[in-house]
Amino acid sequence: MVDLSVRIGDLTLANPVMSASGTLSEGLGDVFDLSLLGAIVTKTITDDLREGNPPPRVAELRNATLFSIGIPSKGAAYFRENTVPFYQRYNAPIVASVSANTIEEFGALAAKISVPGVAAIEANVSCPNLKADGMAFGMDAQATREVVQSMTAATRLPIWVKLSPNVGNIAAIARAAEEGGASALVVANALLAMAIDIETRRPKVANLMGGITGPAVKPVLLRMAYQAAQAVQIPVIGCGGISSAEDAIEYMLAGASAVQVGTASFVSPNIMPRIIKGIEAYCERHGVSRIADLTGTMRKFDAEALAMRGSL
Amino acid sequence: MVDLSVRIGDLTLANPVMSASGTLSEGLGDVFDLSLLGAIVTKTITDDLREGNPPPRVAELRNATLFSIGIPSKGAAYFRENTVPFYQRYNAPIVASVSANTIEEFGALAAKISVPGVAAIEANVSCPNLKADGMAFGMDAQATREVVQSMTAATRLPIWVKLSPNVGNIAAIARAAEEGGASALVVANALLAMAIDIETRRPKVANLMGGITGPAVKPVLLRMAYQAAQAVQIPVIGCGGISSAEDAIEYMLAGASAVQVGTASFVSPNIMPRIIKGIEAYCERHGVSRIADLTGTMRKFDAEALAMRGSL
Amino acid sequence: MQMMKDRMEGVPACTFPVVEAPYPVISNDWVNGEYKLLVVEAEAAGLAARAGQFFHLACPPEGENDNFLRRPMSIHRIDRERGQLHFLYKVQGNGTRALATLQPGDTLDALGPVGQGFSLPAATQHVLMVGRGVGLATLAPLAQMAIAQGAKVTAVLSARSQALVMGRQVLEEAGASVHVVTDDNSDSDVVSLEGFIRRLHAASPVDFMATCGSNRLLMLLQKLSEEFGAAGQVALEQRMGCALGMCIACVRAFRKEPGAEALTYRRVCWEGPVFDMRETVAW
Amino acid sequence: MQMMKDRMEGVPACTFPVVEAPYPVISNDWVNGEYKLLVVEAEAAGLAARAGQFFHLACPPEGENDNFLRRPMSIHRIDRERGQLHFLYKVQGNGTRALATLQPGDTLDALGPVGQGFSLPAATQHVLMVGRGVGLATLAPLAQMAIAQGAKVTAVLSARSQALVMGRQVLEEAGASVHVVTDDNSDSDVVSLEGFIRRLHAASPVDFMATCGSNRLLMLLQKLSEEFGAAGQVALEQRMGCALGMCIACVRAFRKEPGAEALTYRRVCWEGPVFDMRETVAW
Ligand SMILES: Cc1cc2nc3c(=O)[nH]c(=O)nc-3n(C[C@H](O)[C@H](O)[C@H](O)COP(=O)(O)OP(=O)(O)OC[C@H]3O[C@@H](n4cnc5c(N)ncnc54)[C@H](O)[C@@H]3O)c2cc1C
Ligand SMILES: Cc1cc2nc3c(=O)[nH]c(=O)nc-3n(C[C@H](O)[C@H](O)[C@H](O)COP(=O)(O)OP(=O)(O)OC[C@H]3O[C@@H](n4cnc5c(N)ncnc54)[C@H](O)[C@@H]3O)c2cc1C
Ligand SMILES: Cc1cc2nc3c(=O)[nH]c(=O)nc-3n(C[C@H](O)[C@H](O)[C@H](O)COP(=O)(O)O)c2cc1C
Ligand SMILES: Cc1cc2nc3c(=O)[nH]c(=O)nc-3n(C[C@H](O)[C@H](O)[C@H](O)COP(=O)(O)O)c2cc1C
Ligand code: FES
Ligand code: FES
Repeated sequence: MVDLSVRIGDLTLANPVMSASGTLSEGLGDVFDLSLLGAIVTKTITDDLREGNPPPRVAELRNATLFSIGIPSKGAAYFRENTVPFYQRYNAPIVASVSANTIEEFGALAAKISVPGVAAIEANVSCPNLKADGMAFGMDAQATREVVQSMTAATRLPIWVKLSPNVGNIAAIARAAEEGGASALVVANALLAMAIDIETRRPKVANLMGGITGPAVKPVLLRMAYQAAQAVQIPVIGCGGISSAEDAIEYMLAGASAVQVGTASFVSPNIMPRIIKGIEAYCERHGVSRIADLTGTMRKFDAEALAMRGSL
Repeated sequence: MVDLSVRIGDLTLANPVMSASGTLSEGLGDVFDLSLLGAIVTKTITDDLREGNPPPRVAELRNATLFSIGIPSKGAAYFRENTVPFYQRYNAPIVASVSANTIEEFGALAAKISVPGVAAIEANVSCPNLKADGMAFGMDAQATREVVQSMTAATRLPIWVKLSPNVGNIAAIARAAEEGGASALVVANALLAMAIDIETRRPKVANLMGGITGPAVKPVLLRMAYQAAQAVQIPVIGCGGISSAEDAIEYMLAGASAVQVGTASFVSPNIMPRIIKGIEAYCERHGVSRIADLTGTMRKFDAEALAMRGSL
Repeated sequence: MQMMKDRMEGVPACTFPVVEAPYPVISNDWVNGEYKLLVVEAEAAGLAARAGQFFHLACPPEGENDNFLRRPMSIHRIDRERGQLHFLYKVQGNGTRALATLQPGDTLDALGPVGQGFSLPAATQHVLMVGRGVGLATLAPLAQMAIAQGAKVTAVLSARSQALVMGRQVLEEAGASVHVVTDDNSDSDVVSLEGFIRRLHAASPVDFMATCGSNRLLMLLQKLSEEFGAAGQVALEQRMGCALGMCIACVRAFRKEPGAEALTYRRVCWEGPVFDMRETVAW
Repeated sequence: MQMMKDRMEGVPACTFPVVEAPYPVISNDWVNGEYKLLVVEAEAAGLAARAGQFFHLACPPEGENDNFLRRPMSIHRIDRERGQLHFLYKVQGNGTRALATLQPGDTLDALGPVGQGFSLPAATQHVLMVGRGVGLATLAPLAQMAIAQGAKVTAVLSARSQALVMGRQVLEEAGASVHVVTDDNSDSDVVSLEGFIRRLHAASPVDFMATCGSNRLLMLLQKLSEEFGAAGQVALEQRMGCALGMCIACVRAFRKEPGAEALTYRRVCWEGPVFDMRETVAW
């Protein structure tokens, strides 16, 4: 028997696998019992009502997708009255993802959705679609720190910060979020990307740029999760391209305490329960009794021993 | 007949396809006539002698590779006496890629290799393997500007700057390089990435991190090439994941004046001549008489017309 | 029937209406130069599909194309007797080209049934369905349903040429009266069609209209349904990520209320693919 | 021979020694539970390969594995008479598993020949080659070459068990005298082998040694070749990107000069895969 539970700050999750924001909705409950999940992370909301980007919003890439959704939102009231009660029927903590236009609004929205049933709030400071050229709070350490401070001042719920990968120095932003009072980091949101149909000469998504998600970019996001985990004491939740138990384990070895799965659920809606089973099987095979013990156990090559060796 | 020539500053290339630094050596001349290329970009050298990173230096990823070579170098004298004469047998301009430890050394090395036969110098300010955590000159606008200034002061050859993609705001770095006096930008070097073998729990390359190259990350690099081209007046040379004529054309539509091909030459050493033929065929099919006319001709969706439409 | 019963007994209590499962391929043949008919063996969950719903099909990887995303495909026929589902699809891009390689004995990885199907008011007397091209694939199960509900069905099939008319047999077997119009025959234009529908309505009043696959036809039926006071529904398409309402990629603009000026995005996969004509914006 | 001639006439003037080409597969059969022998039809450029050179083989994509990079594979036999190349390979990972699916009639996408092969001093009298496991694949063409040069060849084949001994026939056909040692037979350990080689050398002095595939054997031959004053070469392996010297990925550490303490990285694909034993660092 493997102990699958993991701790994210004060929160204990039954297992380390949860949805990535924006990739789960009621519909997934038609496919499997969402109580199986470590947590349910909901689609980012803003308090203002938004329609999101014009279609086409999705293009298929090789081993990846390009999504440009924007943040369609029905506001905080709808979230409190409909979204939370819906997911409360499941036996998994609800993590509410939020975004806002200003630092103050981040705090105000956090307060508004701190209702029973919500276990933690995830700050989406990194959505690449919201601002021109992909600029976002998450690209600036100071802004990130202030967002978290504004939120922790407004609610007693734990604040997770989902970092933007479109930065030069992810460690600096990770530390800023930790200093701001974050309980955990999600590393990371989607890399900003684009694709052009060379026959029509038009961008493949109407909004020109979007986030590239799926397995293709996993090695880049994994590197960032590692760098963030090295930089902070708080737990890191890996996210980006995870589509198998092997991928999830790779993130945990690199330092992640848990993982979020996004696009893979579109390709195979049952993937999250399968990943949970697969991690358990790996632990059994490797004699690991607590899944939490995997975190950060990558074994680096010994640089000196290697220095002039040529072994395969 | 399509006019394949393109201008990069004062330099006219017979066609827009050249090698990416570090992905061509004498060996490719055993496979096809290198005179077919728009330019020959040589492997980055430093003036100090270096052995490079310990092996394993390469891992296979899905649709991509993870390389962690470092910059093995035999110095400027070897380059002048051996590398330049070797490639001078071909009828293609030689572009010498250089890297250095300090801004001053960039200038000094540029001077040392400004010998007959070298048509331009490419500053590799972005190699992700050289510094801890991937920090490099190219992650800082000011340092980039100074590197270029130091080089333009030391030589009359045109200076190309190969940007690092591991930055938050590529446009700012692009502008800094232009202000410093660069004749062209190469966008971009390889994204920093990592991969772990979950059975051995060891990193897949000895140096832990490396550059992810190949088709998987093309949409990210394409976005950066577009952003850089929007930000500057000087030509942008697209680089990253190009493995077909279609890919090359996509970069040109996004604003690139020419392209560099790297990993694809490992998979298929004849790929560059094939890409040249393929671009020519596309131009013929689309009635484009000068290949240079493709640059920047992507047609954006009209945001307003789109705003509330749902057309496929 | 016995076979059917056994099959249903083997299925676990169907608490989850949407299933991701391998469906054995029975046949996958060309019906004309552009379309193939894919017939698969289905379990209870798949056979519970309703007219207008669809499946999200995984297309096998082929060479450089990994066909990463699934492809939405309407159910062309739900054959509960034989325990089969039919898909009628146009071979056009990487995904459908790969689908076309499936052979008897292979399995189709399908997710479904998903989406909101047609809903026919109980008292409906006469259903008119007008479909063009691939739109026909989607409408056939509605005929089956309408006739089972006691309504009369007239199906107008529009195509470029007689050779490209499909689904006639399925419709006639279901009991619909079928009227074929073609470009070749110059009776598929809007004016001719409008004349035909007006005459039909005069003879036997139409109280429900359905269409799929043509903007031109949608606009015609929007006008006529309003004039006749008939209900009307349309099945729409959009590029999809998940087909489960999760990614919000498959939106189109709709009127907030039937007839309203104000628009809002709705998900084709979740609020549709079948929508009230009065809230649909022609494109 | 006539066939051969025609084939060579069809080939354009061979100015480029390395060719990326599709090679028709003639056969691809298991030789034991772990190894397969792939025989392909080759043109002049491929047949110009020398002993110790290798090809870089594209492995077909399989399901989730696109086998993005090529795989280096020694030439096991250059059959110029029949216009064929043989590869003897161990089926182990994604790439070789995909190679194993190739069937007669398929084509193998191969790049080569590449690398520096064995170089045998003109006056060589007696070549000793000792190979274990897949190392045997690489050594066979050396026997052919040595015998053509007038030398005598003794080949020691080491394997876990008799059933896993391969290449015996190729070597004997080439004219080598073959000595098999196995773990099962307890005569494959270094001490037994050293005894065997000393006796062999006493009977007929060995002036060239070659090995491949085992560190243990390399160290033994390094010691003995130095003691006997014999030249020695070893074929090495390393993970590769390009196989053309371009990516500098395939390095191993070597002594800067034979016997020197100072080390430097060299490319296995370009400066090798065959290296002087005296500059090789055992691993
Ligand atoms: C609810 C619904 C039901 C459908 N039913 C049928 C049917 O019964 N028969 C039939 O032939 N076709 C049907 N279609 C259209 C079918 O999904 C597309 O023809 C198919 O996705 C094309 O895939 P491709 O890879 O061959 O084409 P490509 O053009 O190569 O596809 C590229 C991408 O665009 C998407 N795409 C392209 N065209 C469409 C489209 N019209 N609708 C949605 N996504 C598209 C693909 O799914 C893929 O992600 C339906 C679409 C929807 C939304
Ligand atoms: C010059 C040379 C000649 C060779 N000749 C033969 C031969 O004749 N017969 C034979 O069976 N094997 C030979 N090998 C080893 C052969 O290349 C590997 O067995 C093969 O690459 C394994 O690929 P895989 O995808 O099955 O294994 P995986 O372990 O899945 O491969 C993963 C990656 O590692 C690389 N890799 C794994 N093992 C090796 C290795 N030993 N050497 C180099 N790269 C490796 C693969 O190429 C691939 O890029 C040779 C290697 C070299 C360098
Ligand atoms: C369709 C779609 C919508 C998304 N919406 C959000 C969102 O609202 N908020 C957010 O923080 N991330 C959003 N993301 C990013 C995902 O949460 C996740 O970070 C990303 O998809 C990378 O993970 P993956 O490769 O597993 O998909 C969205 C991703 C997709 C594909
Ligand atoms: C093996 C290898 C070595 C490289 N060496 C260098 C180098 O020395 N200097 C440099 O600027 N870029 C170097 N690069 C980066 C390439 O020039 C190129 O930017 C990158 O590979 C992306 O292009 P691709 O996807 O076409 O390979 C190297 C890349 C590879 C794969
Ligand atoms: S396809 Fe994902 S919401 Fe419709
Ligand atoms: S494999 Fe590229 S240099 Fe050897």
